Amino acid sequence: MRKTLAWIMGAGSFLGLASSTLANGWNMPAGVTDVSREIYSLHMTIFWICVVIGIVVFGVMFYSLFRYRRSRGAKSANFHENTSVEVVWTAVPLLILVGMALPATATLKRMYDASEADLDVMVTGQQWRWHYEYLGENVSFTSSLSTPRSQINGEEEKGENYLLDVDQPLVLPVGRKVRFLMTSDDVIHSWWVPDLAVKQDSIPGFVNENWVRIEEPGIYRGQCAELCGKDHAFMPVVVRALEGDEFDSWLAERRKEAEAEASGVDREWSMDELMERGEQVYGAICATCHQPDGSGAEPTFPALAGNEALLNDRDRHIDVVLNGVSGTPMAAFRSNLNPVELAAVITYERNAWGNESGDVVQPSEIQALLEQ
Amino acid sequence: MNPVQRTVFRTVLALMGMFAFAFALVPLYDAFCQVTGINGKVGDQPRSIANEEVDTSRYVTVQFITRSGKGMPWQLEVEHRQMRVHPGQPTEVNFAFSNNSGKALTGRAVPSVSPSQASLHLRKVQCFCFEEQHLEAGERLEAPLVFQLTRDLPPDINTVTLVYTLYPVTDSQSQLQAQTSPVRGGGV
Amino acid sequence: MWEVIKSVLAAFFGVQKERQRQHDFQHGKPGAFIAVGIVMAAVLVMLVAAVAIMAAR
Amino acid sequence: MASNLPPKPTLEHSTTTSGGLAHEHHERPRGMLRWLLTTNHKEIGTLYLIFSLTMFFIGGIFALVVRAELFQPGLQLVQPEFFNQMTTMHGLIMVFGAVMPAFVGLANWMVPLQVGAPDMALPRLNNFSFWLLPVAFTLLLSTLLMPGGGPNFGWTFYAPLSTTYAPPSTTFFILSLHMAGISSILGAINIIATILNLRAPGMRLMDMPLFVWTWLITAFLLIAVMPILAGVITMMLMDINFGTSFFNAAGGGDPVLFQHLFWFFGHPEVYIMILPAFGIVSAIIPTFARKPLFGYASMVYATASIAILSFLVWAHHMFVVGLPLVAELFFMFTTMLIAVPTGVKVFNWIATLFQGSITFETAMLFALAFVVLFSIGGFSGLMLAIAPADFQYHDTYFVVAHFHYVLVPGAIFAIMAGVYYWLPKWTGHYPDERLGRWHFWMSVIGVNLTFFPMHFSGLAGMPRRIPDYALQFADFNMVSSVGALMFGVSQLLFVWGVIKCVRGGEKAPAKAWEGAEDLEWSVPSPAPLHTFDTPPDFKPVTH
Repeated sequence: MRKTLAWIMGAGSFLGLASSTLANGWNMPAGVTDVSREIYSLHMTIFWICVVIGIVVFGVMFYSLFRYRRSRGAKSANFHENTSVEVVWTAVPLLILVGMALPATATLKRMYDASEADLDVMVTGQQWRWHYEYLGENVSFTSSLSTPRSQINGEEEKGENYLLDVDQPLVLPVGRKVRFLMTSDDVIHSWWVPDLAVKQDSIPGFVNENWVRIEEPGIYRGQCAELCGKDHAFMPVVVRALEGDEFDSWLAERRKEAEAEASGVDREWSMDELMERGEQVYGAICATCHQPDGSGAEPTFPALAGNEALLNDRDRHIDVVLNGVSGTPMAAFRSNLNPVELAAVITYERNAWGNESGDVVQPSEIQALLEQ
Repeated sequence: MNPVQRTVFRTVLALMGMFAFAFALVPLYDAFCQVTGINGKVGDQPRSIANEEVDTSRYVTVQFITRSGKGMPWQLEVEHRQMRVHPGQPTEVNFAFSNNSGKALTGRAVPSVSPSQASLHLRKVQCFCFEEQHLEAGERLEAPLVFQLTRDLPPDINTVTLVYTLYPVTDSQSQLQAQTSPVRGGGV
Repeated sequence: MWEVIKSVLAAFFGVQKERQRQHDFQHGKPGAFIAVGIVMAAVLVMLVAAVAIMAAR
Repeated sequence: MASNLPPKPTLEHSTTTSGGLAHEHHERPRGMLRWLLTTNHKEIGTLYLIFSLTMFFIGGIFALVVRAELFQPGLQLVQPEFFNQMTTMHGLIMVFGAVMPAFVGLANWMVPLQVGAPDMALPRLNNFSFWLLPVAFTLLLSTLLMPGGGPNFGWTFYAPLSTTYAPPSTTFFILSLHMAGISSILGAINIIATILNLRAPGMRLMDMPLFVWTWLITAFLLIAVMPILAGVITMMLMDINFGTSFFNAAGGGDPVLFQHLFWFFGHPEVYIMILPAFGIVSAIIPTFARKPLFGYASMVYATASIAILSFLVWAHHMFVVGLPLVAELFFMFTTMLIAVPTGVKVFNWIATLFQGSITFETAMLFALAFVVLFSIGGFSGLMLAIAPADFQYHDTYFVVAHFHYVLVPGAIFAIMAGVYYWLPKWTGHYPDERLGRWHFWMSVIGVNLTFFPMHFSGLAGMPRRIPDYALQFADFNMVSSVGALMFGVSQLLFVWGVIKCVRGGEKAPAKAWEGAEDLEWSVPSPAPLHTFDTPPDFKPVTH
């Protein structure tokens, strides 16, 4: 008797916990697009169907356990088949499944809609950051985690958006259809923002498509969803959705910045300027693997501090940063960073942490290499 | 053979069959992809132009994206980033490879098409992606792509994106390619 | 033959009368059941694929 | 590989000859050597079970390292590199080292007893397939100490993370997986040969207990898919060491092909880990309900349907890799279809309980918990089958919750139920019921505390395989970690209970459980080393 009660209470408290936490925002977000809301309602429909089936099935089960226990004097019957009952419990689930499949198919077709988009964004996954390129707009940038290391290591209190903050969010317009082209430079990543209901693998050498039409301005956060190595947990996605006109002026601003930066290529940079800029770039891009103090993590990530081979061969250093090293996690940064950033970070690496080569790499030199 | 031996013999036969099947799946998958258009794979052989009337009532946007993979000091440039074509119309677009490094190198442009269903309706008559390229230090090479989107391209597809990613060809790879060709020969 | 198909169908559905099963296992040849089973599995695949293709239109 | 097996059986085994085990009556080696050289199915079964229990604890410790790191946000105990090795090793060890060998161990013990055979059909092969396992897993565990660490790419080892970007130890990982695979294949051949050839005279296939049936189908699944796994890891080996490009886009290969091949193996593998569990539960529920199993034939058919369908659903693991619409629909429909035979099984168990005369021994408690908790895993599986919704569920803790519900209170509870059920036959003593009940309730509470909150953290957006997480997932992770510790510690009660039972306890008669019907209950308890040297007189019970 007590046992059975415990069983029933156990099951009941599950359902109670389930519904109360669902109400408290621990559920899938309904999101801010048509598709995300459809997926949400699909999810809830199936969830409640499962709950109802569960109550009926477990109800019969617990009733039997309670009613037919031997301590209550139950004598066992001897039946072991009943064709009509079996037909019913095969056919009914089949019908329920058809009922689930119909709306699911409709939603899926809407997700695969390939109609013309207003904006194309190329999303490239890299260990362990995202690179965004607004196709045809001459705007592209890399977006990496901006949560400071000290918060991760517990030396500082964790901020509100711990692990979900980036240096440069992807900015998208509201009310326009944005098409994503996803690919990767190294391993498979998966770009995911729950509020947009977009999750798509980015696969090296191949291109995947997805799209979104955001309905409300705001900041939407997500993460890489496919295990991609050491810092899989540390490559968040942040999307900032702006009203159409705000977006247009943002894009124009970025385009102007890109042009300004391009013109900076021609002038002579001082060592201090390059070191300052290089430290920023290094912190945002290189420090996750090669460590903030350049000590690396052997054998995968070689140390840069005191790396004689690198310090003695300036050309090799430039080549590695520009073109990466095939068969290792070292990516090619030629198209992810601009010549100023490339020159600065190489100069920084050759002169920081006791590396006293005294070498200065000018943006114009990198530019020449890129254009050759 | 006693019955136990017979059973064992049959299961071992089935085992070896399944092991071979795993390897057979590799070319089968490629073939299946080309038939069904999964993954945006396009054939690695030139195809002829389908003789069909150009559908002037419809425009499709074709985008070209070029990328360089790891350890690849080359650049691939394209004449137009984007163009509008009619289904059925053969189109030529020029690409240029340039080797920015100080050494000669063999490379390959791996193609991918999005949306993947479009690859069924894409006929490449001439493409640099059919073979490997060898460039001397500082060399520049122009290579055209001639393609046609057939008229049966599904009406809901308005944009087709062709992506080419440059990868270096290592020695062991090119030797192996030579042996195993055409199954996994040069490019997809 | 029809008997075999009927029994295999019942098996796919997961429902079979004890009497019919006894009958099958006394009279049927296992080879025939396996062959029909494989064919039916292939038919099932094609059926689902056809539904999927139609639904995708 | 598969071509250099099997050693020819030296003995004629057939259903008509009896007492053919002459060599067994020679002077037997003693001590360690006895266990090393044994060809007795009961001793090998025991070895398998002890090995699997050991691996269960090693894999469990890895899981506890993972849960300890996830107890609160931030990096406290381990670095991400090591964390990834822990999640990977936990998965590999639990799947290939704990669950599969446990089922093979149970099959070794029980299949000959249930079909009335004197031993397995190929006793020496049996010895070999067991001893491959300790070698394989010692090698696998040793990779943790190698430079660059052990495998860190998840138990699904997706290329190119597991090829181009893998640690140098990956070649050893491949080798050990090959060995574990060969062991499973040999075990499967042996089980098939035993079931098809050594049944007691008069026992037709449709008279076999369901545990034997489910294992027969499982063994065929193993024969079909383990070679595929062997093929995939061989291709990986070639990509890593010989410059091929099966999965390397740079050489014209395709990383997605890896996933297709892996899941073509991987999905049937999931059923390999659950079908024998269905068999165990189908033996225990009728016993303690004192009523024949409802729908014996439909149980067999449902098992066969699940096995066939398992080959048609693999790409539901890949809904977000960019499949075309038709493929998404096809795999969504086939996956949903699997719910039908699975539902039939659950309904049959419940119909068996209906109008029974039920008692709640520990084995029954675990079997009942299996029915309920496995069904919960089934429900979340149904939700995951809905392709559009899977775009949100995929690779989150919702998936982790789902497959742990089918594997922990699913497969592992069924194994424990089987152990409690057959312990009297193995040891001649009843297990301590009081201790068993403590173990059961601690496990049930622990399991649910661990895995139920994962549904919510997953839905709220927590990706799987991360060593650190955003603050909104903190509460649920803390509960999960506490639950995991509780579940882990309560397994010590299990070990204590088993040891206690081996050493003594209430004496069990041949038919230890009132409602038990199958052949194993006709031999004395504990079962002597040699049973059914003369084939038993089998009288079919009407199922």
